[in-house]
Amino acid sequence: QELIDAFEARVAADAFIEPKDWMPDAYRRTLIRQISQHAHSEIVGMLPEGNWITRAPSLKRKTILLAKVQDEAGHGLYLYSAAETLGASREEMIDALHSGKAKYSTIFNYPTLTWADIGAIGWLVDGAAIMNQVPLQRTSYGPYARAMVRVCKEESFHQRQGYDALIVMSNGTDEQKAMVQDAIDRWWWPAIMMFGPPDDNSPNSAQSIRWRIKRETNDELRQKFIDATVPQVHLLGMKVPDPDLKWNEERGHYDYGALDWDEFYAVVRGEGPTAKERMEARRKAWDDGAWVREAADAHEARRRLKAAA
Amino acid sequence: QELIDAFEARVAADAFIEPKDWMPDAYRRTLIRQISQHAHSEIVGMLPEGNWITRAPSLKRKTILLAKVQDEAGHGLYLYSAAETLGASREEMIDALHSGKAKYSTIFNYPTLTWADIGAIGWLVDGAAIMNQVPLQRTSYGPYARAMVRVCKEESFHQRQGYDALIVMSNGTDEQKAMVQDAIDRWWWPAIMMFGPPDDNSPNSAQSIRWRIKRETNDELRQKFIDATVPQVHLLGMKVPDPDLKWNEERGHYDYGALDWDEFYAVVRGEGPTAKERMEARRKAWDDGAWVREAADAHEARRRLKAAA
Amino acid sequence: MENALFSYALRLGDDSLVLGQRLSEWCGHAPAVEVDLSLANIGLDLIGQAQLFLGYAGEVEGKGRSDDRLAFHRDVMAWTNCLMVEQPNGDFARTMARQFLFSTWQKALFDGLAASKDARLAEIAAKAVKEVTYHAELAGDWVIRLGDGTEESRRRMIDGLDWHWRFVEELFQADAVVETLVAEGVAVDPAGLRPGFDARVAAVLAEAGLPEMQLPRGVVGGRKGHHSEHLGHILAVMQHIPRTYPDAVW
Amino acid sequence: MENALFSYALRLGDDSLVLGQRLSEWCGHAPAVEVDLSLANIGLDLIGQAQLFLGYAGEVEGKGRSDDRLAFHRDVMAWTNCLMVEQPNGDFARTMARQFLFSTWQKALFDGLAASKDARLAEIAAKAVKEVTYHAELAGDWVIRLGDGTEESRRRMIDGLDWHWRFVEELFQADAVVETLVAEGVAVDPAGLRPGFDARVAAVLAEAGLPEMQLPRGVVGGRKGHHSEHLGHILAVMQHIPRTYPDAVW
Repeated sequence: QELIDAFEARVAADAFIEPKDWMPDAYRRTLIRQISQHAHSEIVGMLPEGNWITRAPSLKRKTILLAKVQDEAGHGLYLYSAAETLGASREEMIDALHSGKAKYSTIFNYPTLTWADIGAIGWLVDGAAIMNQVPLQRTSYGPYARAMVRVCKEESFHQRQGYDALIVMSNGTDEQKAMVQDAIDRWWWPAIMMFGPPDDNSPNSAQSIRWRIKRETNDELRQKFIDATVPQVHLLGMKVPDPDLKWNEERGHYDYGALDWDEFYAVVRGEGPTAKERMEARRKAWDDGAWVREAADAHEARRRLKAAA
Repeated sequence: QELIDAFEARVAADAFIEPKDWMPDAYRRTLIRQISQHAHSEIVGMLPEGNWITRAPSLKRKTILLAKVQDEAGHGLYLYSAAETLGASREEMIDALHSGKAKYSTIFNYPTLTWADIGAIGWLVDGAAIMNQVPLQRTSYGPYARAMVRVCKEESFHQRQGYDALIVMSNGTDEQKAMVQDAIDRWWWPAIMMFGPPDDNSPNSAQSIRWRIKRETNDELRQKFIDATVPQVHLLGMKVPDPDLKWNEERGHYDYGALDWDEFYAVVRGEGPTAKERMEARRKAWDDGAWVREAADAHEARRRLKAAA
Repeated sequence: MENALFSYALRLGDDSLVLGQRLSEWCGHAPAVEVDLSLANIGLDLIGQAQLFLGYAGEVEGKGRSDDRLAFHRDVMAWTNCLMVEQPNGDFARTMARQFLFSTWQKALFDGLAASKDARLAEIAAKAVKEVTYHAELAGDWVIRLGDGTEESRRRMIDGLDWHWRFVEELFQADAVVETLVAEGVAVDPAGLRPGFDARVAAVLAEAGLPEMQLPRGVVGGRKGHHSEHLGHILAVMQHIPRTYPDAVW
Repeated sequence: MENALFSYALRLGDDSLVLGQRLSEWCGHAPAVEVDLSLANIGLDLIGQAQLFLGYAGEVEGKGRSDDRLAFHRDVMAWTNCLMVEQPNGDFARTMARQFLFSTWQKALFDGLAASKDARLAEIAAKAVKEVTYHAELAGDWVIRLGDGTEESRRRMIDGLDWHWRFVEELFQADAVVETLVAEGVAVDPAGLRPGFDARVAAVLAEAGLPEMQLPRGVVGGRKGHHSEHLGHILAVMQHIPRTYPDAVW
């Protein structure tokens, strides 16, 4: 109990917990779950965007997108490493993803249908991710906090690039404008659901906030995101697909319509439109790559043996 | 010897040999080799054309090409069946193809690069095949001869359709005309090599002619093809890629330049530009399909057992 | 509902064309030459249907768009095929599961459509219903053969049905286009086809010794241009030459 | 030789772009996230080179064609990349065999080109040579790792080298374009690169414990637009959006 008290005191004082420090099991487990889920989201998130690299409409856009997806692979890597400092192995985490035990962000279970979706993902999805993640730069677990600093920096860059792509398109042909509006129509609701269930229905929030694994509630973050994003939609000359959306002078915030949580939970259960595609692609990549990983290990073992001799 | 004499007499009298008739081993072996090679050519020949079905430039052309390739699968099927009447099993023949022991027409080791190639194959390749095959409608082995009747009929149809496609293109845009000329440049020489090595270097010809497995020599057939085809090239407004080609009034035939037999034999050895692609595609289709064939056999066996009970 | 007939004919054409295009990808790569023949045969029938439906759609629209124009010069959001037909071929079991579900539905649809008050639709459907009956039977036979074949083929067939089952719901959805035309006696009420479809599927699965399908949440959207990620790739290939040479005649 | 410089810059750009496009197909599907990173990184370098070479080719040509115009609005026969870069990715061993052979050649080429009398080519090559050196090393390490890994990886690497070896000859071929520019001190004489290439390949294969490569007949034609069947499919995908919306700016 002394250990626990000391731990809670350090966390309450906004000090970092480091890998070698004592920590409660529940804290460790919660962090492994959250960090690995975040890592999986980066890796699975490469797929909807990867779908457009080969069809990017200009060489410049192709390099921007390829660099973005490369960054995401990098984020996945830091995050897996951060989770590894808590004693989780990469293989275990990936098995948990492939068996469906571990989750990843529901948003990646929607398809990318036109080039505008790539802009919309950068702007809305990375945008929502940043809102979620900025507070995590000061989260209590050191390696996670440091990973988030780098992740947030790169994601702000992606967000600007995504929005920039949509600005160009909304100044373009009628077809391009229609693509932008359609992308907003499809990504808006899933993006604002990325903040998770409403506060009155979010079981782990209180403890996570106490442990500084979260720092703001789901609804607070969601409101912040909506307030920041609605003017950007209007700047593009586009509409938010929410008939109930309106500025509330009194609250100083936008009011917004009811979210379709049935949809959200269906996607969490694995019934998103592209859920099967995503899992099949990840499993296939992993299974098809088994011989490569084995070969690299075998070669490395042989090399070490030689070096030792 | 009596059997042999009787056999030779029947063949010399242009009578058909049927599956149950006695025949010399060498005759049987030669026929199996020739018919299975012909069957393999039909099947491998589906690949260069299949390469363009998904990209055919109009719905009408797509259906024509798909129907043509379907016919080729049909030809493959009759021919395998004809070879089976001689005691060869399908599996053996296909294994021989995949191991490189059995050959198929060298022409299918060249790539189809533009839509004009599809026309050129129908016109030149099917055209040359018909020249080779028309005499085989009267070949001495009954099942083979009957298969050839149907094959020839369908191939004349393909030839007309191929030429028709090139007529349309050579009345089209400059780009289309360039495609037609380029296709002729690339397919001309391989097509006229389809008749095989020159007579003075064609080891099996004499016996094959005696047995009515061939009826004309390679060079005779080649000359016939060139004489028929050169005017068609000119009708398209195109050039034959042979600077030595000219009409010989005295012979009543076209004289033509030297054929590059080194190229021919290199392709026979398996060094054609798309040889690896063709063999890999066939092996993969066969290996990937093994579970389907096994399942069909298992189901059939179970069904029979039930029917018998 | 303006242009409901155009939309309806377009859907029918898009369904057939996209599936025909998918089947033609098999060409030369099937498990046996007999199967190559069957797949090409079905593909050919479907593309033939597409020519008629799209040709008719273009006439109804009255803007001079031909079947080829509609096939080769529309981008992904203007396509209205159901999601099932654009699914990748996968292995042979997935291809046959898709064919079985789609052709069983299409047969029921065309049976009804042959009695449409629209003479052209009725005529096209009546011509096609024989083809489609054959497709449904052939695919049903393969479902049985693979379901009742080996362990491996059974596992693969379950996977194939599982992949496609979520797209069944869309086949029976009605929207304003369909409702308008049903009221006019032109279109078939899709809800009415469901019992027959379910019965036929159940019978084939039972004969194949396969488990009943669980109903997951349906995935929909194709009729209004919201497709899976696969259609864009299909169109990239299919449209490349006409888009590259927009002025050429072939 | 009119426009030799245009043709030469175009070839260099086409090589880089087609291989960059191929590598980007791996995105999200590599054997490990570290490998995904490497492949994206190489792909990105190559597409960056392509922008510079194609941009320069367009300037030299003087007809107002931009890098994008050259990338997205040329059909297959106008592409002049070597055949090796358009080969399908296959498994990871084939991808790495291709990368090793190509980057080893490209490094030797760019080393020479950095001293070109054409200032722009020299500048582009000098900038790229660092990237390419890294590609060649990374790929060489994988050839060694897979050649000296397991039985399976060794078999696959031999197959990968075998698939691509027939396209090596083309890399060292000179035609009128190259000869003209070699004489002017602009291009690198490809024949001069061969000994270094052979030595490096032999050293890596030896370290990997792999057999020496047999010399089959070379397959050539890419420089004059006679490609394998693969390039058309690459272009169908890559060009689909710009061809579909020829007037749009992105």
